[in-house]
Amino acid sequence: MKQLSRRQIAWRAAQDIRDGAYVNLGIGLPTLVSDFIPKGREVVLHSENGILGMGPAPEKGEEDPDLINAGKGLTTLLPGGAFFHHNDAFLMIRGGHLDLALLGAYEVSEEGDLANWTVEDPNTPPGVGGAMDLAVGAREIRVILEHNTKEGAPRIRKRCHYPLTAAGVVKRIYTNLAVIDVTRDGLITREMVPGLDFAGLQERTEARLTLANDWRVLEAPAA
Amino acid sequence: MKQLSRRQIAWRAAQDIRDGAYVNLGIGLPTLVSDFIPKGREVVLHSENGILGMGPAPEKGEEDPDLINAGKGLTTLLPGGAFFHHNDAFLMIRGGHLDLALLGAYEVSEEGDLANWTVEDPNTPPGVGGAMDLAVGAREIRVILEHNTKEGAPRIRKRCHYPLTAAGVVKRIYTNLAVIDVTRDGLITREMVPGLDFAGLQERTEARLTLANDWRVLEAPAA
Amino acid sequence: MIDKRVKDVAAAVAGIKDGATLLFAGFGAVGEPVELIQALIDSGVRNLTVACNNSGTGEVGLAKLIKERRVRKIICSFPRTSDSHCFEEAYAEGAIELELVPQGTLSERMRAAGAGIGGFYTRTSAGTKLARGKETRVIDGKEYVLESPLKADAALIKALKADRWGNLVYRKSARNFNPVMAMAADLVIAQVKELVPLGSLDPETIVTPSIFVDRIVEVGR
Amino acid sequence: MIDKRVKDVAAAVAGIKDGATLLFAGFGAVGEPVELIQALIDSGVRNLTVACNNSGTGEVGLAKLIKERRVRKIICSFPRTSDSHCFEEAYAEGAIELELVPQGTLSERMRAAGAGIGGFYTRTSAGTKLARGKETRVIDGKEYVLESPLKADAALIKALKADRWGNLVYRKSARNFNPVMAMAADLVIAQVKELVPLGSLDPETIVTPSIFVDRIVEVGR
Repeated sequence: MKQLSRRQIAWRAAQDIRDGAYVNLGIGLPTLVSDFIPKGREVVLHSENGILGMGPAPEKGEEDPDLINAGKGLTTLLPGGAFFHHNDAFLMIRGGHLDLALLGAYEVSEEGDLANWTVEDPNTPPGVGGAMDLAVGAREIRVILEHNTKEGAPRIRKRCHYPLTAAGVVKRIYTNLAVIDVTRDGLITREMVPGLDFAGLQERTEARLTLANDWRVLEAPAA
Repeated sequence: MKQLSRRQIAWRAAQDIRDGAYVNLGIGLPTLVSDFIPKGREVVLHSENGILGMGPAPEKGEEDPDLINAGKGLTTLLPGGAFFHHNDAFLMIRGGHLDLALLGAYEVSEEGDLANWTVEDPNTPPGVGGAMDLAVGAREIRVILEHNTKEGAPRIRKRCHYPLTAAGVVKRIYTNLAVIDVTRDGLITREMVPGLDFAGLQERTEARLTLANDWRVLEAPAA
Repeated sequence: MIDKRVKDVAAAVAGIKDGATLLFAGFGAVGEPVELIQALIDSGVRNLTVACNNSGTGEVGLAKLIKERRVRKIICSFPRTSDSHCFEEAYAEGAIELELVPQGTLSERMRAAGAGIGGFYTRTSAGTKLARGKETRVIDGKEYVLESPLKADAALIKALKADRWGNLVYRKSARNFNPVMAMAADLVIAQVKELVPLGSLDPETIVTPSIFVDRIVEVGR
Repeated sequence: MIDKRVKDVAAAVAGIKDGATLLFAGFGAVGEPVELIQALIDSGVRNLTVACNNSGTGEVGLAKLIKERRVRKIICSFPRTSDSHCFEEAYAEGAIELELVPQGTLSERMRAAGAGIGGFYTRTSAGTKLARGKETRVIDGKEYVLESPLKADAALIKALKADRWGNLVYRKSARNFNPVMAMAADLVIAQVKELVPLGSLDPETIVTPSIFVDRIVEVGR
């Protein structure tokens, strides 16, 4: 079985972003997606802290401490970019102005419920950030996650066991093993990595999956 | 009896505006107030259409069609002024950021109720503009009006006969005859024009007035 | 590539349908997208609901659209201006419905639509005729009125400059309702005096970021 | 004459009392008014409620204020950052109360306070643990949560430049929460890198108009 690396999952998610889209990339794994947007597509990246038109990480010597992304890493601004305040940044999010938010997740349910803000560890304070705003606000929510936990537990579940970020919002799931759509007819597997059969994928997934008739092999260039 | 002219009422109202105040002047008579702000006081005038720091009407040849006040007359901007959008202009109003709004009125009641948006003439469509926002939003509402209608009817009434703009908001009333405060103890007359006695003022007023012990003569320079 | 420029005003208003709800920017004639409204008139569209602060001036723009009886209903704060005879005639004839909304509430209802706010409580109009039939609530001892978002099918706006992404800057008090209307409609169409190259607008001073804008047309004034 | 300049940071924070509710701007350390917060620490004030997006970084500013156990309660969206050990220690000890609020709701609650909005309905957090105990309402078939304004006694903010009236401009993503916090407090105190003469800021590009600002202090960074 040829699982995707984290960067390869990001590559796969990037292929689906259309030219001209306004997109928010969640912190963590989704942030990597910006490295793989296909050449020739102009995509405008939004950041909760008041940026549209984020560029790549700065070259050495070009770092500006006043220019950071939502994950608080240094970033840059493309020509056409703009700065605005936090309230307008969330107006854009909540008001349905973003075409797409690509978020990380702890779990997704077969109904498209998203759990990505707390694992309820009594030893660490919870943090929600902009997750709940993005989850209800962007026109489309896609999620990037490892198919299973380090211990092998499924992350795509009948019902989320962690507290929800929002109910019924996820439309597509990218994992290291598959691309899965959340539809009214349940979870439809669109792509699987080579060497994995559908029974094997189902075994690693708590929610019931369906295999699309036109399913394809999920392969990504080395990344 | 030495009644004040419209410009003299405006002069009187202007004397009470403190240095540093942020003020909205309603359209019509209140707009004249800006001509009489005492020298040495820096007052920042706000306009509903997105201006802080309005200056006087433009000199000939300096008119800019893109720079108008709430009454849609040409205006100017002082150094320190700023432009913003309508929504922020009303955020300032409704959020209690203005120190004072000086408004025109058809009627004021002894409770400080304000009626200044419609006389319910079936032949003309009503218009409210920003009157209701100003009436509830500014930290203090003062009103400028002719003491009586052309027909001699009182405008300071027990209860407003015209539809209300807001209830219980007016704190001070400037008329061609008097300066009257709206207090929890009722309407207190602070100033009267020369040649008018209190009985004469009460006769021209529907609501019951009290005369302040320290009442003064209301005189204004020729204006 | 993102390129929101269209070749003329007719292309800019293409697709607006009979019965649509529209936002027209401007305060009086200042900031009013007259050329776009003229294109709308030329398109033949009718039975419109228009939200605009005023009701048109003279016989151009919104006034002309009303004169031609293409506006079923107007949502505004102040229909009477120095030269609003087109509206007044239609109103006297009963040919146009008027929803009178306080100016701040009008603007806030648009912002709510743009910001994903389902409703908000304002003290404006509490206890007045304009609050009749509306739900109220006492908050901290004061009465508030519940107001709903005002969302539109399209907004016609006017700006000074735009780039091909649709970033906009305005001029002086011609900014007025333009930025908030740009937030509140499914289709946002901006007429601008001047198109400028991408990257030539200072990112610190862009007033309407490109995400709000769908089409741009240069009209030279 | 309007002159909101004060001579130093101690004068800037004078009058803030024990038990006050405060807003601290910034996103992580960017845009955080560190010098003003240090002056607040030096003033000895305690038992504070602080609303801030994060919970302080390292051992300066908000982090130090928390380390000294002067913050009774924090209202924030994301208390954990790469270096938030001061908060984490206080939290583990039970020495600080945490009210966790989604970032957009946090910002919108402040705007509501600044805009005279008594409450608003948002879909954010509907059906989640963070909406527990909150009033909800179904609008157009979707569940919304009623949220209240978040008003403060004072806001500590940071800008790039100011004039003596208090007009402010910011730099890049250091703008973040600053403009909305400037709307939401009774006393708004801004530290700025540079004071400039009145009239030298372009009126088209002022981000926070002077009406929102009460005191300004130049800190040179």
